[in-house]
Amino acid sequence: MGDKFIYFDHAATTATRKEVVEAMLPYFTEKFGNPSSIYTLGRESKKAIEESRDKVAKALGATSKEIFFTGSGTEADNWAVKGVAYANRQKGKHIITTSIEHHAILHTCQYLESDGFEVTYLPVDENGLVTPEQVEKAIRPDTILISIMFANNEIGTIQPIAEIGKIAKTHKIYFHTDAVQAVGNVPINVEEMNIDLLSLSGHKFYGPKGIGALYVRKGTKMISFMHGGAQERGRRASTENVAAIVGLGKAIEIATEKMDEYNKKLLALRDRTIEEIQKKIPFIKLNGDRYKRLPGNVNFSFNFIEGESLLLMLDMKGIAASSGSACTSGSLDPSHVLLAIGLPHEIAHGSLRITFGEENTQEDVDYLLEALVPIVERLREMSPLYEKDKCSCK
Amino acid sequence: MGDKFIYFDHAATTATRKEVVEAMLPYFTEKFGNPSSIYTLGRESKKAIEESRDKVAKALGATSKEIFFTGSGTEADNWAVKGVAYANRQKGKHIITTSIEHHAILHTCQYLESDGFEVTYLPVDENGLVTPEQVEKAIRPDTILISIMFANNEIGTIQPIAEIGKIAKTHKIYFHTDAVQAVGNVPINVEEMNIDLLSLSGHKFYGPKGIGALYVRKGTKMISFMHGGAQERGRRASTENVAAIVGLGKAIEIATEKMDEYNKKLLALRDRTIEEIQKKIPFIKLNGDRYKRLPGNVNFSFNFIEGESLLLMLDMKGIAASSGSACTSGSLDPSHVLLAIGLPHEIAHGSLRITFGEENTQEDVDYLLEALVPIVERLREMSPLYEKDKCSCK
Amino acid sequence: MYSEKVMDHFMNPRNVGEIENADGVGQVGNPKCGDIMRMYLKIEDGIIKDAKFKTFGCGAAVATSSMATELVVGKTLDEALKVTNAAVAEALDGLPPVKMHCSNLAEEAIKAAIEDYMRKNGLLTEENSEACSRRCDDIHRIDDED
Amino acid sequence: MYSEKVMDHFMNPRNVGEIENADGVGQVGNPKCGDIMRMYLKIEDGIIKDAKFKTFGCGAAVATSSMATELVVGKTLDEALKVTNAAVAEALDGLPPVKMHCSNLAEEAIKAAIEDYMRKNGLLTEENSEACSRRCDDIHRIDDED
Ligand SMILES: Cc1ncc(COP(=O)(O)O)c(C=O)c1O
Ligand SMILES: Cc1ncc(COP(=O)(O)O)c(C=O)c1O
Repeated sequence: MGDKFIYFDHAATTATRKEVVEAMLPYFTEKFGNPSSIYTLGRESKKAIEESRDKVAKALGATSKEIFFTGSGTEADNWAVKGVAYANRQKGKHIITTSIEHHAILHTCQYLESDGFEVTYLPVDENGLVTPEQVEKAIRPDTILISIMFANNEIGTIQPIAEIGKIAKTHKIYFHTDAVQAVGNVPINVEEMNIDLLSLSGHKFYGPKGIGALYVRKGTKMISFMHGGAQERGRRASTENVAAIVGLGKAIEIATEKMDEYNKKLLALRDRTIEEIQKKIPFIKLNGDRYKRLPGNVNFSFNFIEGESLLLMLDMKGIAASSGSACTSGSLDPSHVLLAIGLPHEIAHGSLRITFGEENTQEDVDYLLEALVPIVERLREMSPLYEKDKCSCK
Repeated sequence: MGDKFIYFDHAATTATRKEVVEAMLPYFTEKFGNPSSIYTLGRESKKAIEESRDKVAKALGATSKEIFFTGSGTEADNWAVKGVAYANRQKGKHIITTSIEHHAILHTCQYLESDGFEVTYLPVDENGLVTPEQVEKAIRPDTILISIMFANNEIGTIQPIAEIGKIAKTHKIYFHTDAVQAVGNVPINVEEMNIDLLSLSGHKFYGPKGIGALYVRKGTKMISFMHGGAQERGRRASTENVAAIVGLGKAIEIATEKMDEYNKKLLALRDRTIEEIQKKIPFIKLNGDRYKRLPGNVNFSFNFIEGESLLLMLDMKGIAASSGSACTSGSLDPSHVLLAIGLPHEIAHGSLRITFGEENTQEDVDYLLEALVPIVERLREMSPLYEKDKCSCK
Repeated sequence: MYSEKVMDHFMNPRNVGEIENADGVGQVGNPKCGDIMRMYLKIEDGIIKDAKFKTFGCGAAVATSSMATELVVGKTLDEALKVTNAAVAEALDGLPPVKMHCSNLAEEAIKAAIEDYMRKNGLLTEENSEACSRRCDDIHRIDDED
Repeated sequence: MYSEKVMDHFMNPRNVGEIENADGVGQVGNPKCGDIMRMYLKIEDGIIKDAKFKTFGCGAAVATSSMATELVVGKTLDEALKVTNAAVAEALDGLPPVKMHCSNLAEEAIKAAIEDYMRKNGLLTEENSEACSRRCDDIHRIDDED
């Protein structure tokens, strides 16, 4: 207990950087003008938005006119998939995605299925990878969209996006990637990778919550998702969230600048944590690809124990982490991602996700390991599935 | 020029209150947890959201479970209309609204028309009013939704919402009201007024931009608009914008407390401005109902001149106001609201909207009048439509 | 989300473990669903003298197991069979709505252990042990409207 | 959104007013569209000696009118007819994309005034005055892709 607090859940959300909050502050109380207003105060807001748009464009290798701000990563995902689907309905009704997408994509696709579209959910291998060949094989004459996430939010696996982009381009099919977990963490270039649409969310890279963006390649045929005013060049209605847009711009700028340094640090934390857990705790499984994974992601399943209990005990030690356990999600099943990589239900219930951020240190890892080993042991002692002495574990 | 700055565009947006920003600040950097996380930091965010939900519910006379946070007023409008329309498609395909709704409703309805729905756009009288009788007459056996704005954003006209609510209830048709301009400005009670769905937006009552809410009466059949995670009890996906939600709660709480005092003040400013302009400037028309209007709204058309020019000249005097001129909207036509109340195009182009807020004073009105009279005169002198001497004005 | 009492029973569970040669053992739940409770009872003269448990599950599952063992010790079998899920939840100062199923499990674990005892002692003729083998959804059903 | 030069020509427009007994008067635009420019020219020996305007319209409409009058004074009719909308916009250090149509209006106003002069003086045979009476949409067309 005590005052110790270590945050290991950067994939869930990050604190907004001090510099980002400072950049945002004037836009609440002084420079609060509506960017659509033509007087000076409004024009200042407009200018701030356009500067932020430039920063986002630069970070992705896009042009500013291809960046549209949204209210979140989820909105960007909904817009991308529904927007392309409904605008290209005459051409076809088939969409290709994977079985390990975030719910913002999966549930959107399921909704589209209920409205007459057909969706192929590509299975993944035991590390959570799809292959470009799988994607190519799934293409039909009526395929209008391929949506494959850049990096998985639970197991951190990074997909072969550039190769998939090439295939999509060859077949002239729109290619969207949910890069919410990737932006700010790994280098991305929409040109080189042949990405047509890309979703991102501010709060995953030390920006504010409630702001995201969708990159849309010039010429992409899509309909609006949010109907209303003529903001975002008529494509996405609603008074612009100026402060948050400014914050997003600042955050992506800093993330891009620091990326190399940041990744080196995260990789060191990640790799040591993986190795030490593998050394110290038996009956475990690393989830996700050992190397093609986000630099800050560690995800293990611990047999015989349940994730929520593990999280609560870690929380009592001041450690914030996450799990694919059903108990933490309000749903009945454990994480669809863990099931998709082939874990049995009972193993999937016992997963732990540690995601590092820039303020974490090797001392934090020491503390984690010190806490984790006895907690796992204790929960196993309490578990009817773990009958060490009797060797009757099923 | 100089340093003078007077803001008269509170219907466009308001500055975020200092107390609101202060309430938000901890949720950026310290209490930044994802409300879905089960550790202490996450639970604190969750609690903050629920407290804010209680405040919004209280302000509307609703229960907390009927309040859903959205990314904006526009999103609330899109969700309400599309959500009810698609969920009740089997029952009917007819929607009733007015011709003076905000674009967030109008363009959403037009989208639905392109997808097989039928929409009746009720005309309004010269003051922008619809009558309950009009609404009742428009009802068909297949009508599934009535969406009528509480108060108009341009001309400030307040509709007979309680009477329309009664009719909707009698006919068992869902009744939505876009109350983005009304919440925080006029008393609202969803029970007494028989409102089933109500949209609001934080930045119209000194809360932050990029946050809104939709009130949905318990039992209302509607589909999700944002698909994804299980946030907002599975109805509206996306990581909650905790800071903005806290800000919205604080802002609505203060607005409710201060409403009487605030309205008294705004009414005095409004009525004097209307009377003085009518006294001092010829060839003008007050737009909107003289009495059934928002306490802070003044809207005049000045013959022979164009709105953008007027705004620019006012801006040079440090006065921020707005117009229904096409030139300020990026569209070709002047405000659809001004056309709907019967103004000819050329008169609609020359409108000026002044919307007061709590920091405005009678001295501000003095300054406005002093600036406005010569500016109107000067622009008329420049206008080929105003041929005073020759008496040949068409 | 959890009351202090739940957290206390989770962090310091009473009666964790096994009873060697227990008079009744009941197991309910399913690893697929993410929770299993196994309860051991020591019964003398129709009175529960001791109770222990092993649980795989969330914080609420552990806490309700712990509370259930506390509630049954000293009770007659008839009294113990009347311990409801609501009673377990109440003794813990309440549970979050989505976790109420855990208190169902605790009630069922008590029943299963007593049934086991009765069966072993020929006190149960027909097999009406309906506690086990439900589907996850039956236990975990979440009310959409809250 | 507007350059300093635009704002200067808007706030301090040159040559506002009318010319009594002007040699050429041209009016383009339409009050429905929200902008009308009327241009008055004084022409001697084929050279524009003076120009004045009256404009109903936005900031850009006023500024382009003002700039257009400045650009044509001292020019021959042929030279004046070659003043393009791009030239007017450039002289103002550019216009926002949605306001480019205002510079079209200015170009057309010059042409209309010169045509009026030519017509009055029998220099124009066929009526090829295509400047006026366009529909709003033709003038105001906004490129969706920017
Ligand atoms: C991969 C992925 N996609 C989409 C989202 C949704 O983003 P947001 O919560 O900002 O709407 C998230 C995170 O929550 C994510 O990790
Ligand atoms: C009546 C009305 N409805 C909807 C909106 C849209 O709200 P927002 O810009 O917050 O999306 C506005 C204001 O812009 C409004 O005045």
